[in-house]
Amino acid sequence: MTACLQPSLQIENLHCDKGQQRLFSGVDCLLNAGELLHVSGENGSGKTTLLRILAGLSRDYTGSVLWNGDNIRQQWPVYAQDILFLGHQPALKAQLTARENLQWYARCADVTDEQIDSALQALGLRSKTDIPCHQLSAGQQRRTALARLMFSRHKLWLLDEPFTAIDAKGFAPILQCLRLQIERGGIVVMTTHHGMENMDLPHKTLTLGAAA
Amino acid sequence: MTACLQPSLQIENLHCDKGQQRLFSGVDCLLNAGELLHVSGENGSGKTTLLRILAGLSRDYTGSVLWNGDNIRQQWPVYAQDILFLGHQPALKAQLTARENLQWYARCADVTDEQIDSALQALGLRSKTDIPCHQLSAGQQRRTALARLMFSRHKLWLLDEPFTAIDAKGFAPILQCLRLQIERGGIVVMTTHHGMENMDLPHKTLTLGAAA
Amino acid sequence: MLENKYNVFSILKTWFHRWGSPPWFYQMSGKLLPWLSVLTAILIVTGTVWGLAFAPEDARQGNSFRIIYLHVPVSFLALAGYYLMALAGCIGLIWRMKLAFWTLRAAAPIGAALTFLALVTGSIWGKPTWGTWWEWDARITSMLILFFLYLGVMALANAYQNSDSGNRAASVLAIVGMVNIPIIYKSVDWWNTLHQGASLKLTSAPTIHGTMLYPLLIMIAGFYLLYAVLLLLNLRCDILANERNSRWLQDLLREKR
Amino acid sequence: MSILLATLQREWQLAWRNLADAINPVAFFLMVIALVPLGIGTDKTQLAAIAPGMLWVAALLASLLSVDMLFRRDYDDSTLEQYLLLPNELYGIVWIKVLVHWLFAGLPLVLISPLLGMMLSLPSLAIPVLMLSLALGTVSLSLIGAIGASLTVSLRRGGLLIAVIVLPLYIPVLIFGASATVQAAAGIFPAGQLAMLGAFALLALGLSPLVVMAGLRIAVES
Amino acid sequence: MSILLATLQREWQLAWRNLADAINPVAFFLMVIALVPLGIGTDKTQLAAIAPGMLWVAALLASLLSVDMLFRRDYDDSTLEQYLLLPNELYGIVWIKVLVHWLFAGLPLVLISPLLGMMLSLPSLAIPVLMLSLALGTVSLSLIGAIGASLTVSLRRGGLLIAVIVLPLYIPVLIFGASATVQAAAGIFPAGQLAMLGAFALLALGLSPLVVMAGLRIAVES
Ligand code: HEM
Ligand SMILES: Nc1ncnc2c1ncn2[C@@H]1O[C@H](COP(=O)(O)OP(=O)(O)OP(=O)(O)O)[C@@H](O)[C@H]1O
Ligand SMILES: Nc1ncnc2c1ncn2[C@@H]1O[C@H](COP(=O)(O)OP(=O)(O)OP(=O)(O)O)[C@@H](O)[C@H]1O
Ligand SMILES: [Mg+2]
Ligand SMILES: [Mg+2]
Repeated sequence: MTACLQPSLQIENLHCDKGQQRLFSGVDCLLNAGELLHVSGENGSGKTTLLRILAGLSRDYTGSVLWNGDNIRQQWPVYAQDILFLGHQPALKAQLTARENLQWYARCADVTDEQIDSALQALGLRSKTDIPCHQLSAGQQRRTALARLMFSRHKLWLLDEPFTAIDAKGFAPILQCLRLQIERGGIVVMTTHHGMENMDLPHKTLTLGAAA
Repeated sequence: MTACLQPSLQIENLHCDKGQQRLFSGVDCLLNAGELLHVSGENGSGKTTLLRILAGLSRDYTGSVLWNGDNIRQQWPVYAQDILFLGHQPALKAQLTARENLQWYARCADVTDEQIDSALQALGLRSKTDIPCHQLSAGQQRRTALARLMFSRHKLWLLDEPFTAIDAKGFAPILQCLRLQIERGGIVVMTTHHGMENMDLPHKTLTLGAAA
Repeated sequence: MLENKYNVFSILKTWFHRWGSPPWFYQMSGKLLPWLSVLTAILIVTGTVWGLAFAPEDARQGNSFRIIYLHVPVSFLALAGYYLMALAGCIGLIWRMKLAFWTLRAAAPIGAALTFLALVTGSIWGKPTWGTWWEWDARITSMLILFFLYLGVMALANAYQNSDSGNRAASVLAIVGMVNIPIIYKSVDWWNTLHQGASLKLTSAPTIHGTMLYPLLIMIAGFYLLYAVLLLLNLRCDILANERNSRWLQDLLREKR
Repeated sequence: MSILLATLQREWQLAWRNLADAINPVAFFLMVIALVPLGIGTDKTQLAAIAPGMLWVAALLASLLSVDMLFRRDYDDSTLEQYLLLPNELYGIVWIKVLVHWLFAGLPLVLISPLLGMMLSLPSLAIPVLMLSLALGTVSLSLIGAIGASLTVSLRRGGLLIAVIVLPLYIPVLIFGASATVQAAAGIFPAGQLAMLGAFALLALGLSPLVVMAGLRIAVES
Repeated sequence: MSILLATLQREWQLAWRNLADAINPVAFFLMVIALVPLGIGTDKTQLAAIAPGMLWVAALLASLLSVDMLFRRDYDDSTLEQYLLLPNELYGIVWIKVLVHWLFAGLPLVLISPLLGMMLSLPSLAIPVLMLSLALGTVSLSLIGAIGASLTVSLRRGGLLIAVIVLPLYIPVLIFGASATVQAAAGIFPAGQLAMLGAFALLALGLSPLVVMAGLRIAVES
């Protein structure tokens, strides 16, 4: 297991049952540095489930997920440091302000407060940096959560419907982030119900079969 | 105050502050039977706030909202019976199945179980009627909540981002509902960040100024 | 040498996996059960008849002491049952073995019931001997706490909608409980000796003579078997419930018809 | 009307779905009582002396802690907003919710109390009164607790804030309940106290839903 | 490392933001102690006799109820998932969270205990030992409670399920804590009991975070 600079994520014959029902099976996929995977599929096709599996937050599956050639379970602590996971709901502390919330994530990647503020500003939250998050609107909370992307160093991003509640204007800066990450040689796996066609991002697509 | 068969919703010089910041002011709007109002605006422009005001769930505003010509505050119990409100998150009981959840709303409008099942079926949840809602995916939960529209008799619908987490296929039946409601002579007020242009619905638009 | 060791290990492993596989276990236990239950019946019947009818009356307690033939076996098993349960939890967590988890689930209610029975028989016994239904004696109190531990495991296991998580959570709790039981028992004993004066000691119980002892031993053996039978029955139900639409079970049912 | 039936049915279903919740108050009750001798020793006369008070305090805490969840789920999944949109039925809905809650969290306490009384060597002639007073008392406790629950539901604050709010209101019930049991233990039938407890219960049955309705509206509007 | 610092800072900020939570355990402690005389009468000698036990039971309940919220918010806003994605720091994070929790929910109990001791007319020479034993005891209680919290956080089940799970594990602490106070009241210095309490605390400090980590993973994966 050589720690190669060029990250790669490989999904091999992944299979997952929920309850009695088969969710997906035989999912194969190889992502190399600088690639973005759009996991598409109808409601209930298993996108969230897949992302949680990739993030190591769900273990009831068969098949294997390889990161830089090694199974993520064996190298979990190492792998965990490489991933940024953003779930259906933004992981924010309602009592803390947008800035304070980001500071915690920033410390994990030692980022300066200036960077945080510029990130928030880029997402149009300049006037909202200092009010507690529970007073932010749905979309503003999303934006705050997405601000992490602006200064994240993680090699692998796992984003579950990042654009929910985001208005038309809000797309541009986020797309910009995604492009940067790709150019930087990172990997992105994301789901979204906003058609990828009208946001020009180079991407692979993995379509999960409709749930019965 | 004559109970006219043709409902009408009138917003007069509505004004709302949140904290120090002025959210919107001088909002005027008149909706007659069979009209759909799309409340648009950036994140944080006050759409949710407006809808909650119309639903009588928030009272810190000045100006007045008239239903059939009378202020909604004076005739609250009467008005409440006419409205259906669907907030940012679907009001479902995680422990109960989709059918059981709907049965409660149905009883409120004495609907038969057949209608419930056909409603769920129309939204592609035939196979999911009998598993507890917490096991449904984000989109499936949305759909379950939206199934209420299928048998709702309410004159006024207030829908906050009904299409969140709904996949491309899911739009058609919901749009169908909205059309029916309009033809039926009902009124709809909704917010959404999915552009209205590509869903052909006759609608007025009310744009709230961007939050500073 | 190494070779040999490896063999032993591999044999163990295969044995382990066999027992881990629901189909195999289901069929084996199916074959085993009849014999077990017959043996259990024999032991318990003889023990009971001997103990109640033929064993001599106790000098001090008269006939009331005969409840010991129910009370003591039940009490032993109540405690042993918890350790078995925790052990199953351990195995389940380490090897991710479904069967072990189901064993835990099956053992919990039985153990709780036995503990309750120990408490009931004990207090029934207490009435004639101590003149009260309840006595804050060390062992009795520990028994009560053991009952709480069982309750906790059961409540937690059933609280989760996702049964796998429920199993794991319950296992963790059972293990924590097992680590704590010695501490709890020791501290309760110590506490009780603090309050000596207040409560009678259980050692005022009859010193058991051989003629009384043999039926007791038989009863204890019988109850261990009874426990095994109950556990197997309960476990088989769980297997049926959890594997209801797995292929081997369908096939089995088809054969049966 | 049929809405109330539907609500009753739904609450009933929910209660059974989370049956694990239902046993918890009883278990808690039992455990607190078991803790007392571990804390203060096993002197029978002493235990008997404090038994009524302890039983009542424990029952009070158990009902207090269980009532905390009364509206929490409804608030989280925003069903509460839907309730408020049924202004005419709201009173009935609240009433039904509290009733079902009592059936699953209050009644079991009453039924198990004789056992615990015995464990604290409470004279057995006091048992019937203990049960009766608890039956009347827990109704009031659930209804008063519901007020606290409605006021605190919008703040995610564990079981403690509600405790701080509600406990003072519980005190009259506690005093009359405990003293009723004490008298009964002394062989006197505490008609007066029981009457008071009954009066409290009736009062609470009538009024507390009104306060709860106000509280719920505040919670939603906040 | 700097993550741990950040976590510490954040927990600290949060604790101050919801200061209302922090005072609740104390208020609860105070109220339960205030209820006891109402329940069992005000005979001084009797109160003094049961004071140590009552104080300890009350403190135990207060800490139990406050620990319920330890991970609840983290779970609701899915911060917990983010914690699990820091496997190397997880142990430290848990440790810090419990520590801060103790500072705000455990320590205040210790500091206010003399007052309550006086209210129950506990001989004043027992006060220092009472405080010391509570200080050692509450640490163990918080750490044991954290296990229960982690196992129940994913179920929205009020404060009661965790009580059923955790109370039995609290018993040794209760026994030694109470008896330490009793002995001190009798004028003997309870070296043995205090040593035991210390030992419990150390054991819990080392082991419980490991169990909690397992519990949290189960909660997230469920
Ligand atoms: C609620 C009441 C009681 C409970 C919970 C209880 C519990 C127990 C337990 C747990 C044991 C097994 C001891 C072990 O594991 O080594 C036991 C054994 C025994 N109990 Fe009880 N007991 C109770 C009342 C009584 C009474 C009232 C008597 C008679 C005076 C009694 C006499 C015995 C005897 C003779 C044994 C077997 C001898 C021995 O193991 O030392 N018990 N009891
Ligand atoms: N309690 C409060 N105190 C101060 N400001 C608040 C409070 N609640 C909401 N706000 C502000 O009100 C504004 C409007 O919020 P609202 O949820 O109505 O926006 P929205 O139009 O629904 O946005 P979105 O499209 O993201 O849903 C936001 O900017 C928010 O910061
Ligand atoms: N615990 C469970 N038991 C049974 N089925 C489950 C469970 N959890 C999820 N499911 C099923 O798994 C399927 C996939 O859920 P998932 O959230 O991954 O879908 P999704 O692709 O994210 O859908 P959406 O686009 O709506 O987010 C759903 O059909 C759901 O019913
Ligand atoms: Mg999803
Ligand atoms: Mg909104």
